Amino acid sequence: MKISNLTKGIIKENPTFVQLLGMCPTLAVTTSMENGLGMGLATTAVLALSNMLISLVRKAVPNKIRIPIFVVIIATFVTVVEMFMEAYMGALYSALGIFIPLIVVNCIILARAEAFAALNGPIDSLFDGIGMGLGFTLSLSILGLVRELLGTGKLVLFGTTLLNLPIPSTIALILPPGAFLVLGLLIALKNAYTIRKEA
Amino acid sequence: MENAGLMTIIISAILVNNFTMSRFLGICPFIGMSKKVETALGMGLAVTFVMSMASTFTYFANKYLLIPHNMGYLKTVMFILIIASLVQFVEIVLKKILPSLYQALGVFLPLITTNCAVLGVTLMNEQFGFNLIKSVVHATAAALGFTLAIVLFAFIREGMETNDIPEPFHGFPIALITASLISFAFLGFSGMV
Amino acid sequence: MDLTNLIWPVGSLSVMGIVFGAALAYASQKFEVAVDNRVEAIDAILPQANCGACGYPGCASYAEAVVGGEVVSLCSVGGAPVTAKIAKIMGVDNVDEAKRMVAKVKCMGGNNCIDDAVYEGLEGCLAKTFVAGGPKSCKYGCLGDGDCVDVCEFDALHINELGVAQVDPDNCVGCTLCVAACPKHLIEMVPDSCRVHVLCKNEELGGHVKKNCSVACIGCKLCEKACKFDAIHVIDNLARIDYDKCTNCMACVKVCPTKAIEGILPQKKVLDAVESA
Amino acid sequence: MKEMVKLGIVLLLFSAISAGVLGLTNEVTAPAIAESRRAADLKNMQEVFPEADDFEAYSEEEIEGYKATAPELVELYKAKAGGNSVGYIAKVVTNGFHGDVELIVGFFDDGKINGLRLGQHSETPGLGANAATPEFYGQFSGLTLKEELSSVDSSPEGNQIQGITAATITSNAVVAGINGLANLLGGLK
Repeated sequence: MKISNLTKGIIKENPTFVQLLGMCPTLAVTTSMENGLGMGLATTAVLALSNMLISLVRKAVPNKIRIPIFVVIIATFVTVVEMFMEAYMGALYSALGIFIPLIVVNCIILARAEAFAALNGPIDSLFDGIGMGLGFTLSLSILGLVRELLGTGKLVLFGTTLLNLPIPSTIALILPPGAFLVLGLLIALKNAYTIRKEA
Repeated sequence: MENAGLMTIIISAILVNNFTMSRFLGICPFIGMSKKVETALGMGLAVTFVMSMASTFTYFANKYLLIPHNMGYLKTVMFILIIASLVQFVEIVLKKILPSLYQALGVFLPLITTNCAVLGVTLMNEQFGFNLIKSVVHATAAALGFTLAIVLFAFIREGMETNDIPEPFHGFPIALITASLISFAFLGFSGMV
Repeated sequence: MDLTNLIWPVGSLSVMGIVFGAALAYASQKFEVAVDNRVEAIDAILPQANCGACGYPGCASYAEAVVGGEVVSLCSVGGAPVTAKIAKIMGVDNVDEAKRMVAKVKCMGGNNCIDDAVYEGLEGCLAKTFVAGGPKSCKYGCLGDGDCVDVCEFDALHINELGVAQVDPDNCVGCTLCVAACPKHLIEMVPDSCRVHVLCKNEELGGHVKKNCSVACIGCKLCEKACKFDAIHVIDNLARIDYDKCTNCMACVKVCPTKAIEGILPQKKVLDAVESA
Repeated sequence: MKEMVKLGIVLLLFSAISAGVLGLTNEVTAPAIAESRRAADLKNMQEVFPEADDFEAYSEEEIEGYKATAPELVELYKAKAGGNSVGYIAKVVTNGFHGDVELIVGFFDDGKINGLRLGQHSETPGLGANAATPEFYGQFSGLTLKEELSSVDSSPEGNQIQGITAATITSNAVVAGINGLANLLGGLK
């Protein structure tokens, strides 16, 4: 079990900023840091466990029909998680439940399943899933923070208003087109940082 | 939306609720595949084929399997199984007939399966209660909307190859910023239908 | 918890599963693309440098050629390991070990070679060569503008402190792109195992050459006399080494008055000539 | 031929297992989910009609009858306080951005809306989902079903409400759902 499986997902191969995967939920959901966090955590849980599940069965899957099988496993797993959460974890469901259906169509899960879980052992895949999930949560939270702060001038986390800046609220950033803009600028910032570090 | 005429469905799917620019579905291949116009077009056509076929199959699956035996919870899994098998089929056929396009699409073909747009349109057809014709028309229009957006985007990105962009903005950042400008433009259509 | 409700879901999905599975299998057979999987296998092994060292316009076409009967050991970039793997795929056993070839810049003039003009204009060796053969007094010597360095994708070529291009044999994969890039044709492919090289290409008479460059070969033939293996001969005022006969005995290196012959013992990486010059 | 059978069987097995697991989970969780939804509805109904202490549900046939004029109606209750009926609570399903949106509307005989709550919905978190916040549904208390409700972008007056920014589809869907109840007013017994 290499620790790099866990850490590479967070910065080096961050799914949102580096691999640009999982764009659909990223753009739609990160209207606030809380949502970004919620989406990230829900995805991390599903990603880690589905990665492990897929790597457990990877030997039994013939190559020609690996995609339908992986996708069915992921969809089944997500639906089961949603059902259990709604039935027995009411509070958690009301907070994260609305994100679960969005995860099924999240490209990261299949991308990690195909790129990593299908080739490595269950433990490595679990850590890879967690690493990628945390990287996703981190980038979504940053995106949510920037969009919420600039978009509404306020930063509300779990009901408490942490920040209330007197800056004008540019609603455009709350709109999904704003998400493209903020994400583009953040990646440019990251590139500028890495270029300066290398030069 | 249920009793909307065919024309309204088409206009809304292509312009007003454009799948990529307003509903924000199918962004992963949208950004990944838009470096060259012909790969973008190839991607658009592949998605159009998959979406229209998928809508037909999922319509029948929903009408004769899910509703009569109230298996609503099975909807996502069944739809995704249909779509995945369809994409796998397209992959095999494409490899034989258009190897060049297959090379270009490459890694993005499996991504169409989890593509939010394809599953999104099938779930939407079911949610709006469209009959068969409306479902297929809606799916094809949505796919054409996707193709319109991705080809438009590819044109602009190809155009941008020549002008000098500051170093950190190369590649994805400038693509994302352009995408946000296009999607702001699409917001203009929002009141139409 | 009544299990009869399960019959329909399990039944319908199972039917779908078998239908799709069979359909996909049938489709993959019917649309079987008649590609010889050996080509794909070989292409996967080749280093994808597409450098053309094997004489084919790219790895994919070389892979096809190999399946078509071409010699398995042409990929100098991949070298021995790749050749062995290809041989295994093709079932060929008598593999003639491809001698690993590396590039060598046959000049160490640079600062030792005085300029006979001040050059102002387009940068780059090629541009300078068009202007009366470049600002250097020796018209054969390296101009040090790095046309070859730009071409090298493997970070094996750099301009050293003397202002002359120098090859790092560890990084060099023998893709021969630099050979074509050098307008003065100073770069030759030499076997990596050979350690002795005449670092000069000047074919003018010794007396004239001496005025321009202190480390050039003046064609004095001392090396030819010293060499016991008949591996070095002075032709057109320039000593040339026959790499098949040369045994790296370093005899010529010691006798050469202008230190134009370079002899790097494997453990001593630093260029002797550079030290002595 | 052999490969066709092999692939078919493998895909069959995986699909069957997943269907089985799903079916089982559904059987196990269905009652619990229904129960938790029932509790949520009850809480919403209580919030929508604080004065009432008892809710008498209308029978299926009666609801079927009312559906002729209000197609989006799902459930209807008579709100009672101390035995005599005080008003009505209707559960309506309308088409939002991502899917169905359940609305629980409490209103008096004269059509005045006492309160609104959102039940099950799958709107985008942060956009459409903001309809489930007091700032949004609070606006409906006091408006009337007699006049047509409408959602505006700014400075609402009379029977208008302030729509959620960047979620016009959801705001209009909620308003349409409630307007659907208007033609129920006359016929309620």
